[in-house]
Amino acid sequence: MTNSINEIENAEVILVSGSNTTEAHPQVARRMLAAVDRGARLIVIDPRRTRLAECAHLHLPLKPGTDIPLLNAMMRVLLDEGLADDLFIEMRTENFLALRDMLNRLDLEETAALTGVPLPLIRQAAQLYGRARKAVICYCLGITQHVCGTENVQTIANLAMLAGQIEKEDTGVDPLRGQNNVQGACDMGALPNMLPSYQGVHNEDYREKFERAWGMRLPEATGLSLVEMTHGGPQGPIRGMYIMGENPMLSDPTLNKVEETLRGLDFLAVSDIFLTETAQLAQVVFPAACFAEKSGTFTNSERRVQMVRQATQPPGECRADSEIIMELSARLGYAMKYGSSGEVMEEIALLSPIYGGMYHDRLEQGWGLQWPCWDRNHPGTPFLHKYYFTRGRGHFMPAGHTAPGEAPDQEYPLLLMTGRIYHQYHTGTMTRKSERLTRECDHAVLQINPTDAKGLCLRQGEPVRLLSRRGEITLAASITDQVASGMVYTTFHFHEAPINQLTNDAFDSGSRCPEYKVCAVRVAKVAP
Amino acid sequence: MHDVLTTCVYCGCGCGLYLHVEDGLVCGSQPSRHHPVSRDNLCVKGWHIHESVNHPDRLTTPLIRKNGVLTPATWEEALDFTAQQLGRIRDQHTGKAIGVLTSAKCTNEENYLLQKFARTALGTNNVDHCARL
Amino acid sequence: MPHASATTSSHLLKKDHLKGFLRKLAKEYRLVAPVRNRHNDVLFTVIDDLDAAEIELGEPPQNSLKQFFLPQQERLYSYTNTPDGYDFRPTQTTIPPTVYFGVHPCDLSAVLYMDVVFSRRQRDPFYLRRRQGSVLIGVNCNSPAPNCFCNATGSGPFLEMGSDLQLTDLGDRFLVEIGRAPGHALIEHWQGFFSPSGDKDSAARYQAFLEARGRFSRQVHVEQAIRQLEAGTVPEQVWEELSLRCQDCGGCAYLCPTCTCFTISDQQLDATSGQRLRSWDACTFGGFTAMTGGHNPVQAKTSAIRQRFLHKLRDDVRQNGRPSCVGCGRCVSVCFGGTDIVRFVERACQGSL
Amino acid sequence: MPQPSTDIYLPRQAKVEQIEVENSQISTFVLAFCDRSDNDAFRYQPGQFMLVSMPHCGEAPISISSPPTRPGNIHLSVRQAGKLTTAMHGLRVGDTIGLRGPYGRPFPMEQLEGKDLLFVAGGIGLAPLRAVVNTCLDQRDRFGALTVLYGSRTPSDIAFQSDLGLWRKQGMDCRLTVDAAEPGWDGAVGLVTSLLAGLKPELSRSIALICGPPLMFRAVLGKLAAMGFSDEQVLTTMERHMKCGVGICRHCHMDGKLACVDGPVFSLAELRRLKIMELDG
Repeated sequence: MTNSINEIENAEVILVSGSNTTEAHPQVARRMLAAVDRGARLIVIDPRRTRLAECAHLHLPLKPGTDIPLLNAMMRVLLDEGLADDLFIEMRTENFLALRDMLNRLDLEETAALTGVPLPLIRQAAQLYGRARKAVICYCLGITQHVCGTENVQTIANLAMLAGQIEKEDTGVDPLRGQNNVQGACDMGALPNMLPSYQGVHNEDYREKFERAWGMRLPEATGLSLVEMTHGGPQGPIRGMYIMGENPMLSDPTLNKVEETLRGLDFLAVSDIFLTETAQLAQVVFPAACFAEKSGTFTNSERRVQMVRQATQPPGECRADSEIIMELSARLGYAMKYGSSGEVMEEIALLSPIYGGMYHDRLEQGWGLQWPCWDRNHPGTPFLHKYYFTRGRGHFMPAGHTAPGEAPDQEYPLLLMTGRIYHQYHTGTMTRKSERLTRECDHAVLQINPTDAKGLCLRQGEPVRLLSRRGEITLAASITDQVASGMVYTTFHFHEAPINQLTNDAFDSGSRCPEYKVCAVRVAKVAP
Repeated sequence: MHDVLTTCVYCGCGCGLYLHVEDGLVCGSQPSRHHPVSRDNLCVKGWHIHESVNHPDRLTTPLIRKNGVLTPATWEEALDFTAQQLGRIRDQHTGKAIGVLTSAKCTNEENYLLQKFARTALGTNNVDHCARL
Repeated sequence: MPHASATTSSHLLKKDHLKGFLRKLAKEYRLVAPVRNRHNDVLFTVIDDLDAAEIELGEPPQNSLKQFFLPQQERLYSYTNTPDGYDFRPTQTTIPPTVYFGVHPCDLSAVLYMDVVFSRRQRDPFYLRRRQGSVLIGVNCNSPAPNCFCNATGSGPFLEMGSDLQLTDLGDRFLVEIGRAPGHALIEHWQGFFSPSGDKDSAARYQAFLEARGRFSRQVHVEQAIRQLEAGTVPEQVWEELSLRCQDCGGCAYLCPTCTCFTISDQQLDATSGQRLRSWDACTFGGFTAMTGGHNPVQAKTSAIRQRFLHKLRDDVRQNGRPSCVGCGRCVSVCFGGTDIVRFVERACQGSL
Repeated sequence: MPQPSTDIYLPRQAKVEQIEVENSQISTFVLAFCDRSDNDAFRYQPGQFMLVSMPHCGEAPISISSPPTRPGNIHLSVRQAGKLTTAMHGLRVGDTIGLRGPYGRPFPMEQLEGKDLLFVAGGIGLAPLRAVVNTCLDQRDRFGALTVLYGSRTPSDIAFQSDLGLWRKQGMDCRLTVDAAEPGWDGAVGLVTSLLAGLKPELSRSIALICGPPLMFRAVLGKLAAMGFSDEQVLTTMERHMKCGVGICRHCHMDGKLACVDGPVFSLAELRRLKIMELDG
């Protein structure tokens, strides 16, 4: 996020795209609703009529996968109506002409038709956003989990820069992070092409810095991404894996391929707190301490690095992951010795400029620090891109419409979207152990529009088969007009209905993010 | 009976919450009033975070697959066996044949250590986590 | 210094002597008081080190005594199921005699309410074993917090009864009024800390009361909302608005010092044993009323929300003559969507939206 | 009734002495407390319920289907619906379960005295009424005419067949209907309300006792009102999710009333004062 969560409350216009905020980020939704109570305008772009959409002033129910046309249409309206921030564009951006040319070539009516949203509604949204003194855009996986995820994100940035809604407090572009420490894992270099603090592995200077610190030659070539590792098949490039606290057997697309790959490995070790679907395939399983049994830091969506404090002792023989890694590393001839997680953080601060001032003793005070925090005296950074973009001038990256990797056809006439629900978290490893959360929601439902349900003679709650070219699952039908006719929606939390057996593993070439939001499916009655 | 302030693990918001500890067991949670994100409230997952901490299904011993079945083992056995297997693959096929998944649910320090372990001890850049899922 | 006689009903405790008095108490009791911790949050805390604890009597603590008498999760029984039988053993917990110090009037009223709930029809052994042997030392509220509205629920800012000892901050000293017998015994036991109070102190207390009453920043028309609920004239849109905005966190019920709904569930430990747990529940959860097989007599979210306010403001008035809302304001700050009791009362009183 | 134990939540062990399979989903469990003195001291009234504990399944309220006039055993007739009831259906004679109770406000038997009683039930709904019917039969001269109208899904779903047979033998008017006939069925087909059409009750001294699913319940109420029954003349027993059974936990709330202590038996007149799903739809 370029802003802090609390800034959202002060915005005049909030544009939410591809985020079921009330369910996936309740704290962010709370700020949005508070802003609405103070008179802010809320615009929700979502194929589904989510609860937030019901609270919104404008709901733009676009067809899935048409985010770019919709945003382009909004930008065209800004241009046509003189709502572009010329000064900002002049002073702070580059490549504007390319964007303008692309937008001017658009046929607005046609573009609107592509998205399924009435043009007047798009116009209204653009006007609200363009005229606001302070506007924020919040987006989530509804934007990124597409084959054109990177272009989607760039188009959002285009819109924000065009309207000049980015340089100020309470104004900006905020991707909401799904998991508690996605931000931190990325910051720490848990990426095939990046060393900690986004220092590219291919850059010799960066590599050399780490080689000096770590006392060892480091590999130069970009590594394999998660999907490449888990989808290589039994004869794939990966022979052995070490998996810490992840459950690709439920979270990754085209699960059959993941299972085939993991089963085909020579060796798989998993460390986790429960025996997950992935751990069940391992040769070795390590019992790990959970968050309440160890200390360290998490980095939240707003880049706030915060302490995780030990409250109790791990049960049985559980050990913290850091201990397990150090034990293994020593056995493999590379001794790592840290007395505490604070000591690890000292090394992180030394090698990662954006974490340069992060030390546990500082983080213990107050409520953590937001990166970039360059040195011990730096107060942290509540919002990014003040006065200058990270890369200098903001670069407009015009993009056109990219059709999803798979479109509904005669055989698979419905479009499937996947997402989260409020009571469960990710693959349910933890939440499904909770009596209360389980009571409130313990099975996957397939949201389907009444019209489509009628066509199939479905009753509320009836189990149905959901089929795609890649697999088939059975789950209960939930007939609701929250989804439009022609689309269905479900969640990925439940191993009984592993939706990712169906999803497409087409992925965005830039971010390598799989297209979870669109694939073609068919619904059939369970034979009586 | 005491309360420990920590950070919630259930989404990217990063609420500050107190874990309520009684007789060494985490048996409740509550929001921090002054924390800038939680500001005195938690979602339903945060309020029930203690239920997964003490769950009887928690793994409590290392397991090694013996004759096809995951069987309790000692730490020494499990660590030695893992190191030996990873070492063998590294030596036979180079680090390129080893993949490491770190976790968006683990701490920064653990993520840092694991990617360092992958890049040094295992000699591979095949490090990723399910950031985009 | 003339020693106080325990026969008079009010005494003075110099502020300088407070720590000394608490130190004495802490030797014979477990001491629980609102403590401002290093994160600036105020919580009722078991005090192990009195010197290190910053006792905060002004800002209301974010948790209430409910956490101590009805814990969020409590093991009631361990059970075994073997060929010898299906056997339940109550969990043995020794709750040390505890002094709860610095309890605000709202929270004291809440404890009185819980006492009724857990002993009116049936005596709840798990509540009572935690509640028995507790001594409540209240402190009247001189400066209500921004979300407070105990003046509208008849549970503050000053309280005449309910505690064992009731303190009023008079600047350099506390006026100490004896409520019930255990309070009397405390004064008797540690007479040295107390001196007799005079008319001047009573007048100062009254003055403090008047000032406190003038310091409420909210006007919450609880009485009017109760009348509307009783007459069934709350417009349907009010329930609809509240249920759309409710984010289902359960926080209002969990933080509420008088929400005593709970659930009982079994947790299997292995094939032959397990434990029966009791934990907080919230009537706004969809699963609260769902029966096995999926049928739910409370089908709409609007009905669940309505039930919450009916219970607190109508049913408890019918049963106990007063609402179970004590005006502590905790649900106001805990609410994600602004569907708290204050918003409800405002909406209900507007008549329509 | 004084509880032998001061711990109101503590289940007491009871043994399964006999199991009667009523249909594919309903069985009647004949139980006795393991502690003899508990068993001898156990008293209850028709309409009251027990909280049953099954290992790892928690507790569920089950109404007592045997009459207090036949002490020594407790009958619980249970339909397989959720985790706990499914576990019960796996019980064998000699197994132990946990029981606490009896709980709830029973049927007002004194008010029923001298009255013609019309029982209307669907499916498992006959279980609590069975306790009343058998009480009446055991004290036959205290009550007037007894009529049972019972609806089932199909002929093979008709539960309590042995009871129905016995009741007929004792001269009761028992009428059955099914939603869907099967070969060999020559009885009535249709809702249980259709059976009401054939009755000519003496309204001045009749009381109807109804128990069944919400849809049936509403249909029967309409029909009874049309026949001239007043709301005071209609009694029913309500089903709710319950945890404590003693009026504390509030899971069974019914618009200000609690099914566990204010019910489960209510007159229709009492229910009309509440806003509940069974009446409002």
